[in-house]
Amino acid sequence: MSESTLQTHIHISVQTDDFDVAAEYTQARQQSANPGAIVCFCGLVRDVLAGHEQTAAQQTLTLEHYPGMTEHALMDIATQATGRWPLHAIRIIHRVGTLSPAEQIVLVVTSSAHRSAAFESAEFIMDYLKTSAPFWKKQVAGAKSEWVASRESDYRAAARWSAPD
Amino acid sequence: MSESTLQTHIHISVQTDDFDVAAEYTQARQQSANPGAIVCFCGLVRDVLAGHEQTAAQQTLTLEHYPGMTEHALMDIATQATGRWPLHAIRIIHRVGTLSPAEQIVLVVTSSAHRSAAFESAEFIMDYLKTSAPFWKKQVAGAKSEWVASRESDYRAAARWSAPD
Amino acid sequence: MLTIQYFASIREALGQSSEQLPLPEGVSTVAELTQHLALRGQHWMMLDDNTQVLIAVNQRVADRSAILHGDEEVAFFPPMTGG
Amino acid sequence: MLTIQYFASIREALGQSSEQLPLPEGVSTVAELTQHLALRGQHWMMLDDNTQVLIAVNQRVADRSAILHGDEEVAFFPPMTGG
Repeated sequence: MSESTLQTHIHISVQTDDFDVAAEYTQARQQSANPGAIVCFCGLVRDVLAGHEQTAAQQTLTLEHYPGMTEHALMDIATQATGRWPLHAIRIIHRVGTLSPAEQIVLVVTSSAHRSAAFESAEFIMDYLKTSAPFWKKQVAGAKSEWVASRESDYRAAARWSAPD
Repeated sequence: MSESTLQTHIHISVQTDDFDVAAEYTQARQQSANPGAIVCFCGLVRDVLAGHEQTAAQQTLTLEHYPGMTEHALMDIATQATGRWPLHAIRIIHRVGTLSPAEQIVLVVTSSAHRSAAFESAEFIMDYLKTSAPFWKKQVAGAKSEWVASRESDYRAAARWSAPD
Repeated sequence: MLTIQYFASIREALGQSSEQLPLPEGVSTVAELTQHLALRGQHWMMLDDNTQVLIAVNQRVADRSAILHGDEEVAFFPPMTGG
Repeated sequence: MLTIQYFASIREALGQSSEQLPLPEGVSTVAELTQHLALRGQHWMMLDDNTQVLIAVNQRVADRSAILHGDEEVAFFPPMTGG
Protein backbone atom coordinates (compact mmCIF):
# COMPACT_ATOMS: atom_id res chain seq x y z
CA MET A 1 0.00 0.00 0.00
CA SER A 2 1.57 3.29 -1.02
CA GLU A 3 1.37 6.15 1.43
CA SER A 4 -0.69 8.30 -0.92
CA THR A 5 -3.57 5.86 -0.60
CA LEU A 6 -2.99 5.20 3.10
CA GLN A 7 -6.19 4.84 5.06
CA THR A 8 -5.90 5.72 8.72
CA HIS A 9 -8.00 3.79 11.21
CA ILE A 10 -9.18 6.33 13.78
CA HIS A 11 -10.72 5.35 17.09
CA ILE A 12 -11.93 7.97 19.57
CA SER A 13 -13.49 7.25 22.95
CA VAL A 14 -14.53 9.39 25.92
CA GLN A 15 -15.42 7.08 28.77
CA THR A 16 -15.66 6.73 32.53
CA ASP A 17 -14.23 3.20 32.49
CA ASP A 18 -10.53 2.47 32.64
CA PHE A 19 -8.83 1.32 29.44
CA ASP A 20 -6.43 -1.51 28.63
CA VAL A 21 -3.21 -0.28 27.05
CA ALA A 22 -2.41 -3.79 25.79
CA ALA A 23 -5.75 -4.16 24.00
CA GLU A 24 -5.39 -0.76 22.35
CA TYR A 25 -1.84 -1.49 21.27
CA THR A 26 -2.97 -4.83 19.81
CA GLN A 27 -5.84 -3.16 17.94
CA ALA A 28 -3.54 -0.53 16.45
CA ARG A 29 -1.08 -3.24 15.46
CA GLN A 30 -3.75 -5.36 13.78
CA GLN A 31 -5.28 -2.41 11.94
CA SER A 32 -1.93 -1.38 10.52
CA ALA A 33 -0.82 -2.88 7.24
CA ASN A 34 2.93 -3.31 7.51
CA PRO A 35 3.66 -0.91 10.38
CA GLY A 36 7.22 -0.22 11.42
CA ALA A 37 6.58 1.76 14.58
CA ILE A 38 3.87 2.05 17.21
CA VAL A 39 3.92 4.65 19.98
CA CYS A 40 1.65 4.52 23.03
CA PHE A 41 1.39 7.48 25.35
CA CYS A 42 -0.43 7.08 28.63
CA GLY A 43 -1.13 9.96 31.02
CA LEU A 44 -1.77 9.11 34.68
CA VAL A 45 -3.18 10.99 37.64
CA ARG A 46 -0.30 12.47 39.60
CA ASP A 47 -0.44 12.62 43.33
CA VAL A 48 0.13 16.37 43.56
CA LEU A 49 -0.17 16.33 47.33
CA ALA A 50 2.47 13.64 47.86
CA GLY A 51 4.40 14.59 50.97
CA HIS A 52 1.71 17.02 52.15
CA GLU A 53 -0.78 16.45 54.94
CA GLN A 54 -3.50 14.98 52.81
CA THR A 55 -2.76 11.42 51.90
CA ALA A 56 -3.20 10.08 48.42
CA ALA A 57 -6.26 8.15 49.54
CA GLN A 58 -8.15 11.35 50.29
CA GLN A 59 -7.26 12.96 47.00
CA THR A 60 -9.18 12.63 43.74
CA LEU A 61 -9.32 14.25 40.35
CA THR A 62 -12.64 14.93 38.66
CA LEU A 63 -12.73 15.34 34.91
CA GLU A 64 -15.61 17.26 33.38
CA HIS A 65 -16.11 17.54 29.63
CA TYR A 66 -18.48 18.99 27.05
CA PRO A 67 -20.37 16.02 25.64
CA GLY A 68 -20.87 16.36 21.92
CA MET A 69 -18.07 18.82 21.41
CA THR A 70 -15.41 16.57 22.93
CA GLU A 71 -15.67 13.87 20.27
CA HIS A 72 -15.61 16.50 17.49
CA ALA A 73 -12.54 18.14 18.97
CA LEU A 74 -10.67 14.83 19.31
CA MET A 75 -11.62 13.80 15.77
CA ASP A 76 -10.40 17.20 14.50
CA ILE A 77 -7.04 16.64 16.20
CA ALA A 78 -6.74 13.11 14.79
CA THR A 79 -7.63 14.34 11.32
CA GLN A 80 -5.01 17.08 11.52
CA ALA A 81 -2.44 14.43 12.48
CA THR A 82 -3.31 12.30 9.43
CA GLY A 83 -2.70 15.35 7.25
CA ARG A 84 0.78 15.79 8.68
CA TRP A 85 2.08 12.24 9.00
CA PRO A 86 1.46 8.96 7.12
CA LEU A 87 -0.34 7.05 9.87
CA HIS A 88 -1.94 3.61 9.83
CA ALA A 89 -3.91 3.95 13.05
CA ILE A 90 -4.75 6.53 15.70
CA ARG A 91 -6.46 5.63 18.96
CA ILE A 92 -7.41 8.29 21.49
CA ILE A 93 -9.13 7.41 24.75
CA HIS A 94 -9.87 10.01 27.41
CA ARG A 95 -11.55 9.25 30.70
CA VAL A 96 -14.02 11.50 32.51
CA GLY A 97 -15.49 11.32 36.00
CA THR A 98 -13.65 10.89 39.28
CA LEU A 99 -10.20 9.31 39.34
CA SER A 100 -7.66 8.51 42.06
CA PRO A 101 -3.90 9.11 42.00
CA ALA A 102 -2.00 6.70 39.71
CA GLU A 103 -5.09 5.90 37.63
CA GLN A 104 -4.86 6.13 33.85
CA ILE A 105 -6.46 9.27 32.35
CA VAL A 106 -5.59 9.42 28.70
CA LEU A 107 -4.16 7.13 26.03
CA VAL A 108 -2.87 7.99 22.56
CA VAL A 109 -1.64 5.26 20.22
CA THR A 110 -0.22 6.00 16.77
CA SER A 111 1.25 3.63 14.21
CA SER A 112 3.23 4.36 11.10
CA ALA A 113 5.88 2.91 8.83
CA HIS A 114 8.36 5.37 10.35
CA ARG A 115 9.33 5.94 13.95
CA SER A 116 9.60 9.71 13.71
CA ALA A 117 6.03 9.91 12.35
CA ALA A 118 4.73 7.72 15.17
CA PHE A 119 6.56 9.73 17.85
CA GLU A 120 5.74 13.16 16.49
CA SER A 121 2.08 12.47 15.81
CA ALA A 122 1.52 11.09 19.32
CA GLU A 123 3.18 14.15 20.84
CA PHE A 124 1.23 16.48 18.52
CA ILE A 125 -2.06 14.85 19.50
CA MET A 126 -1.28 15.17 23.21
CA ASP A 127 -0.19 18.80 22.88
CA TYR A 128 -3.34 19.77 20.98
CA LEU A 129 -5.60 17.71 23.19
CA LYS A 130 -4.29 19.56 26.27
CA THR A 131 -5.24 22.96 24.89
CA SER A 132 -8.14 22.39 22.51
CA ALA A 133 -10.27 19.48 23.69
CA PRO A 134 -12.98 20.54 26.16
CA PHE A 135 -11.89 18.75 29.33
CA TRP A 136 -11.49 20.37 32.72
CA LYS A 137 -9.80 18.94 35.79
CA LYS A 138 -10.78 19.58 39.37
CA GLN A 139 -8.54 18.52 42.22
CA VAL A 140 -10.41 17.40 45.33
CA ALA A 141 -8.58 16.82 48.62
CA GLY A 142 -10.76 16.23 51.62
CA ALA A 143 -13.13 19.21 51.91
CA LYS A 144 -11.07 21.42 49.61
CA SER A 145 -11.44 21.46 45.85
CA GLU A 146 -9.83 23.52 43.16
CA TRP A 147 -10.05 23.73 39.37
CA VAL A 148 -6.68 23.01 37.79
CA ALA A 149 -5.29 26.12 36.08
CA SER A 150 -4.26 25.91 32.44
CA ARG A 151 -0.52 25.96 31.94
CA GLU A 152 1.47 28.34 29.83
CA SER A 153 3.85 25.48 29.00
CA ASP A 154 0.99 23.52 27.42
CA TYR A 155 0.20 26.44 25.14
CA ARG A 156 3.85 26.76 24.15
CA ALA A 157 3.95 23.02 23.45
CA ALA A 158 0.92 23.26 21.16
CA ALA A 159 2.16 26.44 19.47
CA ARG A 160 5.42 24.90 18.28
CA TRP A 161 3.52 22.66 15.85
CA SER A 162 2.28 25.69 13.94
CA ALA A 163 5.61 27.53 14.02
CA PRO A 164 7.77 27.26 10.90
CA ASP A 165 10.60 24.78 11.40
CA MET B 1 10.32 12.33 46.13
CA SER B 2 12.11 15.32 44.68
CA GLU B 3 13.66 14.96 41.26
CA SER B 4 17.16 15.50 42.55
CA THR B 5 16.91 12.23 44.46
CA LEU B 6 15.03 10.41 41.73
CA GLN B 7 16.12 6.83 41.26
CA THR B 8 15.56 5.43 37.79
CA HIS B 9 14.71 1.75 37.42
CA ILE B 10 16.59 0.54 34.35
CA HIS B 11 15.86 -2.77 32.68
CA ILE B 12 17.84 -3.93 29.64
CA SER B 13 17.31 -7.18 27.77
CA VAL B 14 18.68 -8.68 24.55
CA GLN B 15 16.70 -11.80 23.76
CA THR B 16 15.52 -14.12 21.02
CA ASP B 17 12.03 -14.46 22.54
CA ASP B 18 9.21 -12.09 21.75
CA PHE B 19 8.22 -9.59 24.45
CA ASP B 20 4.90 -8.53 25.93
CA VAL B 21 4.30 -4.78 25.64
CA ALA B 22 1.56 -4.95 28.29
CA ALA B 23 3.82 -6.62 30.85
CA GLU B 24 6.61 -4.09 30.24
CA TYR B 25 4.19 -1.16 30.49
CA THR B 26 2.83 -2.57 33.76
CA GLN B 27 6.33 -3.03 35.17
CA ALA B 28 7.31 0.54 34.31
CA ARG B 29 4.07 1.80 35.85
CA GLN B 30 4.60 -0.16 39.07
CA GLN B 31 8.25 0.89 39.40
CA SER B 32 7.38 4.56 39.04
CA ALA B 33 6.52 6.54 42.14
CA ASN B 34 3.84 8.99 41.08
CA PRO B 35 4.38 8.95 37.30
CA GLY B 36 2.42 11.32 35.11
CA ALA B 37 3.40 9.96 31.72
CA ILE B 38 4.52 6.67 30.24
CA VAL B 39 5.64 6.28 26.62
CA CYS B 40 6.04 2.90 24.91
CA PHE B 41 7.75 2.67 21.55
CA CYS B 42 7.63 -0.59 19.65
CA GLY B 43 9.53 -1.22 16.42
CA LEU B 44 8.24 -4.00 14.15
CA VAL B 45 9.66 -5.87 11.16
CA ARG B 46 8.43 -4.15 8.01
CA ASP B 47 7.56 -6.19 4.98
CA VAL B 48 9.92 -4.37 2.63
CA LEU B 49 9.01 -6.63 -0.25
CA ALA B 50 5.25 -6.03 0.03
CA GLY B 51 3.88 -5.88 -3.50
CA HIS B 52 6.98 -7.52 -4.98
CA GLU B 53 7.29 -11.08 -6.21
CA GLN B 54 8.46 -12.55 -2.97
CA THR B 55 5.64 -12.98 -0.52
CA ALA B 56 5.89 -11.99 3.09
CA ALA B 57 6.01 -15.65 4.08
CA GLN B 58 9.30 -16.12 2.28
CA GLN B 59 10.91 -13.07 3.80
CA THR B 60 12.76 -12.91 7.11
CA LEU B 61 15.00 -10.54 8.98
CA THR B 62 18.02 -11.83 10.89
CA LEU B 63 19.44 -9.73 13.68
CA GLU B 64 23.06 -10.28 14.68
CA HIS B 65 24.63 -8.55 17.66
CA TYR B 66 27.87 -8.34 19.62
CA PRO B 67 27.22 -10.20 22.87
CA GLY B 68 28.82 -8.43 25.79
CA MET B 69 29.10 -5.09 24.07
CA THR B 70 25.37 -4.81 23.34
CA GLU B 71 24.28 -4.70 26.96
CA HIS B 72 26.98 -2.11 27.76
CA ALA B 73 25.92 0.05 24.84
CA LEU B 74 22.24 -0.07 25.82
CA MET B 75 23.06 0.68 29.45
CA ASP B 76 25.19 3.64 28.31
CA ILE B 77 22.26 5.00 26.32
CA ALA B 78 19.86 4.55 29.23
CA THR B 79 22.29 6.24 31.60
CA GLN B 80 22.66 9.19 29.24
CA ALA B 81 18.88 9.51 29.17
CA THR B 82 18.69 9.63 32.97
CA GLY B 83 21.19 12.49 32.92
CA ARG B 84 19.00 14.50 30.56
CA TRP B 85 15.48 13.84 31.84
CA PRO B 86 13.96 13.05 35.26
CA LEU B 87 12.86 9.47 34.61
CA HIS B 88 11.28 6.91 36.91
CA ALA B 89 11.83 3.87 34.71
CA ILE B 90 13.51 2.88 31.47
CA ARG B 91 12.95 -0.50 29.84
CA ILE B 92 14.79 -1.47 26.67
CA ILE B 93 14.25 -4.85 25.01
CA HIS B 94 15.88 -5.77 21.72
CA ARG B 95 15.41 -9.08 19.98
CA VAL B 96 18.05 -10.97 18.03
CA GLY B 97 17.81 -13.98 15.75
CA THR B 98 15.46 -14.56 12.85
CA LEU B 99 12.16 -12.65 12.68
CA SER B 100 9.27 -12.55 10.23
CA PRO B 101 7.45 -9.47 8.90
CA ALA B 102 5.15 -7.81 11.48
CA GLU B 103 7.05 -9.32 14.42
CA GLN B 104 8.14 -7.04 17.26
CA ILE B 105 11.87 -6.16 17.22
CA VAL B 106 12.49 -3.50 19.82
CA LEU B 107 10.68 -1.95 22.76
CA VAL B 108 11.51 1.21 24.70
CA VAL B 109 9.40 2.27 27.68
CA THR B 110 10.06 5.46 29.63
CA SER B 111 8.13 6.96 32.52
CA SER B 112 8.34 10.40 34.04
CA ALA B 113 6.31 12.99 35.89
CA HIS B 114 6.19 15.01 32.67
CA ARG B 115 4.99 14.03 29.22
CA SER B 116 7.70 15.89 27.32
CA ALA B 117 10.40 14.05 29.29
CA ALA B 118 8.78 10.68 28.59
CA PHE B 119 8.39 11.42 24.87
CA GLU B 120 11.83 12.94 24.35
CA SER B 121 13.74 10.30 26.30
CA ALA B 122 12.07 7.45 24.38
CA GLU B 123 12.89 9.11 21.07
CA PHE B 124 16.45 9.84 22.22
CA ILE B 125 16.98 6.22 23.25
CA MET B 126 15.68 4.94 19.90
CA ASP B 127 17.81 7.41 17.91
CA TYR B 128 20.96 6.47 19.80
CA LEU B 129 20.19 2.77 19.77
CA LYS B 130 19.89 2.85 15.97
CA THR B 131 23.37 4.26 15.52
CA SER B 132 25.40 3.14 18.51
CA ALA B 133 24.20 -0.24 19.73
CA PRO B 134 25.94 -3.16 17.97
CA PHE B 135 23.04 -4.75 16.09
CA TRP B 136 23.04 -5.61 12.40
CA LYS B 137 20.09 -6.57 10.24
CA LYS B 138 20.13 -8.95 7.32
CA GLN B 139 17.16 -9.23 4.99
CA VAL B 140 16.60 -12.73 3.64
CA ALA B 141 14.11 -13.35 0.83
CA GLY B 142 14.15 -16.84 -0.63
CA ALA B 143 17.70 -17.53 -1.80
CA LYS B 144 18.75 -13.88 -1.73
CA SER B 145 20.09 -12.13 1.33
CA GLU B 146 21.39 -8.66 1.93
CA TRP B 147 22.76 -6.73 4.90
CA VAL B 148 20.64 -3.66 5.60
CA ALA B 149 22.58 -0.45 4.92
CA SER B 150 22.82 2.17 7.63
CA ARG B 151 20.71 5.24 6.96
CA GLU B 152 21.90 8.82 6.82
CA SER B 153 18.56 9.85 8.35
CA ASP B 154 19.30 7.78 11.45
CA TYR B 155 22.60 9.60 11.92
CA ARG B 156 20.88 12.96 11.52
CA ALA B 157 18.24 11.91 14.05
CA ALA B 158 20.91 10.97 16.59
CA ALA B 159 23.00 14.08 15.89
CA ARG B 160 20.20 16.51 16.74
CA TRP B 161 20.39 15.49 20.42
CA SER B 162 23.94 16.79 20.66
CA ALA B 163 23.28 19.98 18.67
CA PRO B 164 22.69 23.14 20.69
CA ASP B 165 18.95 23.98 20.90
CA MET C 1 -34.01 29.79 20.81
CA LEU C 2 -30.37 29.89 21.97
CA THR C 3 -29.10 27.00 24.07
CA ILE C 4 -26.43 28.29 26.44
CA GLN C 5 -24.11 25.95 28.31
CA TYR C 6 -21.70 26.67 31.13
CA PHE C 7 -18.82 24.39 32.12
CA ALA C 8 -16.37 23.81 34.97
CA SER C 9 -15.50 26.89 37.06
CA ILE C 10 -17.91 29.06 35.00
CA ARG C 11 -20.78 26.68 35.70
CA GLU C 12 -19.96 26.67 39.41
CA ALA C 13 -19.60 30.46 39.65
CA LEU C 14 -22.92 31.01 37.90
CA GLY C 15 -24.65 28.14 39.68
CA GLN C 16 -26.13 27.04 36.37
CA SER C 17 -25.16 24.47 33.72
CA SER C 18 -27.46 25.48 30.87
CA GLU C 19 -30.40 27.59 29.85
CA GLN C 20 -32.65 28.29 26.89
CA LEU C 21 -32.86 31.92 25.83
CA PRO C 22 -34.62 33.65 22.94
CA LEU C 23 -32.11 35.86 21.08
CA PRO C 24 -32.27 39.15 23.02
CA GLU C 25 -33.06 42.32 21.05
CA GLY C 26 -29.98 44.04 19.70
CA VAL C 27 -27.84 40.89 20.09
CA SER C 28 -26.29 39.51 16.91
CA THR C 29 -22.82 38.43 18.07
CA VAL C 30 -21.35 36.48 20.98
CA ALA C 31 -19.79 39.72 22.29
CA GLU C 32 -23.24 41.31 22.39
CA LEU C 33 -24.63 38.23 24.11
CA THR C 34 -22.06 38.40 26.90
CA GLN C 35 -22.75 42.13 27.33
CA HIS C 36 -26.43 41.26 27.65
CA LEU C 37 -25.75 38.51 30.18
CA ALA C 38 -23.43 40.81 32.15
CA LEU C 39 -26.49 42.95 32.96
CA ARG C 40 -27.51 40.17 35.37
CA GLY C 41 -24.70 41.48 37.58
CA GLN C 42 -21.66 40.23 39.52
CA HIS C 43 -20.49 36.80 38.37
CA TRP C 44 -22.17 37.21 35.00
CA MET C 45 -19.77 40.05 34.16
CA MET C 46 -16.90 37.57 34.00
CA LEU C 47 -18.29 36.21 30.73
CA ASP C 48 -16.92 39.40 29.16
CA ASP C 49 -13.37 38.45 30.16
CA ASN C 50 -11.73 37.31 26.97
CA THR C 51 -8.74 35.67 28.64
CA GLN C 52 -10.60 33.67 31.29
CA VAL C 53 -13.64 32.59 29.33
CA LEU C 54 -13.55 30.69 26.05
CA ILE C 55 -16.51 30.26 23.74
CA ALA C 56 -17.89 27.59 21.46
CA VAL C 57 -20.72 28.09 19.00
CA ASN C 58 -22.38 24.90 17.84
CA GLN C 59 -19.66 22.88 19.55
CA ARG C 60 -16.74 24.57 17.78
CA VAL C 61 -14.41 27.05 19.47
CA ALA C 62 -15.40 30.53 18.22
CA ASP C 63 -14.49 34.20 18.46
CA ARG C 64 -16.52 36.80 20.25
CA SER C 65 -17.29 38.27 16.85
CA ALA C 66 -19.16 35.08 15.86
CA ILE C 67 -22.62 35.89 14.47
CA LEU C 68 -25.69 34.55 16.30
CA HIS C 69 -28.99 33.98 14.51
CA GLY C 70 -30.87 32.72 17.51
CA ASP C 71 -30.81 28.94 17.06
CA GLU C 72 -27.23 28.28 18.11
CA GLU C 73 -25.75 26.29 20.96
CA VAL C 74 -23.39 28.69 22.73
CA ALA C 75 -21.00 27.45 25.41
CA PHE C 76 -18.83 29.32 27.93
CA PHE C 77 -15.90 27.63 29.65
CA PRO C 78 -12.43 28.25 31.11
CA PRO C 79 -9.24 27.26 29.24
CA MET C 80 -9.09 23.49 28.77
CA THR C 81 -7.01 21.38 31.15
CA GLY C 82 -7.47 17.80 29.97
CA GLY C 83 -4.90 15.21 28.99
CA MET D 1 47.04 -12.20 23.16
CA LEU D 2 44.61 -10.06 21.16
CA THR D 3 41.09 -11.41 20.68
CA ILE D 4 39.76 -10.17 17.35
CA GLN D 5 36.08 -10.39 16.46
CA TYR D 6 34.36 -9.80 13.15
CA PHE D 7 30.65 -9.12 12.77
CA ALA D 8 27.91 -9.05 10.14
CA SER D 9 29.07 -8.26 6.58
CA ILE D 10 32.72 -8.09 7.72
CA ARG D 11 32.48 -11.55 9.26
CA GLU D 12 30.93 -12.91 6.07
CA ALA D 13 33.45 -11.25 3.75
CA LEU D 14 36.40 -12.56 5.78
CA GLY D 15 34.80 -15.95 6.39
CA GLN D 16 35.83 -15.74 10.02
CA SER D 17 34.11 -14.65 13.23
CA SER D 18 37.05 -14.42 15.60
CA GLU D 19 40.68 -15.20 16.11
CA GLN D 20 43.42 -15.02 18.73
CA LEU D 21 46.55 -13.14 17.69
CA PRO D 22 49.73 -12.21 19.55
CA LEU D 23 50.35 -8.47 19.18
CA PRO D 24 52.37 -8.30 15.90
CA GLU D 25 55.74 -6.58 15.99
CA GLY D 26 55.52 -2.86 15.33
CA VAL D 27 51.79 -2.75 16.09
CA SER D 28 50.72 -0.45 18.92
CA THR D 29 47.49 1.08 17.59
CA VAL D 30 44.34 -0.17 15.90
CA ALA D 31 45.39 1.59 12.68
CA GLU D 32 48.66 -0.38 12.72
CA LEU D 33 46.73 -3.58 13.39
CA THR D 34 44.48 -3.07 10.35
CA GLN D 35 47.56 -2.34 8.21
CA HIS D 36 49.07 -5.58 9.45
CA LEU D 37 45.88 -7.56 8.73
CA ALA D 38 45.61 -5.94 5.27
CA LEU D 39 48.82 -7.78 4.32
CA ARG D 40 46.69 -10.95 4.18
CA GLY D 41 45.31 -9.49 0.94
CA GLN D 42 42.01 -8.80 -0.80
CA HIS D 43 39.07 -8.67 1.64
CA TRP D 44 41.35 -7.96 4.56
CA MET D 45 42.23 -4.62 3.03
CA MET D 46 38.72 -3.37 3.70
CA LEU D 47 39.49 -3.20 7.42
CA ASP D 48 41.46 -0.06 6.56
CA ASP D 49 38.30 1.66 5.30
CA ASN D 50 37.39 4.12 8.00
CA THR D 51 33.88 4.81 6.72
CA GLN D 52 32.75 1.21 6.19
CA VAL D 53 34.37 -0.45 9.17
CA LEU D 54 33.85 0.60 12.77
CA ILE D 55 35.98 -0.54 15.68
CA ALA D 56 35.48 -1.44 19.30
CA VAL D 57 38.27 -2.02 21.79
CA ASN D 58 37.23 -3.94 24.90
CA GLN D 59 33.59 -3.64 23.84
CA ARG D 60 33.58 0.17 23.53
CA VAL D 61 33.55 2.01 20.21
CA ALA D 62 37.06 3.33 19.60
CA ASP D 63 39.17 5.36 17.19
CA ARG D 64 41.82 3.94 14.94
CA SER D 65 44.35 5.76 17.09
CA ALA D 66 43.40 3.62 20.11
CA ILE D 67 46.49 2.12 21.76
CA LEU D 68 46.85 -1.68 21.88
CA HIS D 69 48.95 -3.40 24.53
CA GLY D 70 48.28 -6.93 23.36
CA ASP D 71 45.58 -8.17 25.73
CA GLU D 72 42.60 -6.34 24.22
CA GLU D 73 39.41 -7.54 22.60
CA VAL D 74 39.25 -5.76 19.25
CA ALA D 75 36.14 -5.92 17.10
CA PHE D 76 35.49 -4.90 13.49
CA PHE D 77 31.97 -4.32 12.20
CA PRO D 78 29.92 -2.26 9.72
CA PRO D 79 27.78 0.71 10.86
CA MET D 80 24.99 -0.45 13.20
CA THR D 81 21.50 -1.03 11.86
CA GLY D 82 19.47 -2.19 14.84
CA GLY D 83 16.25 -0.82 16.26
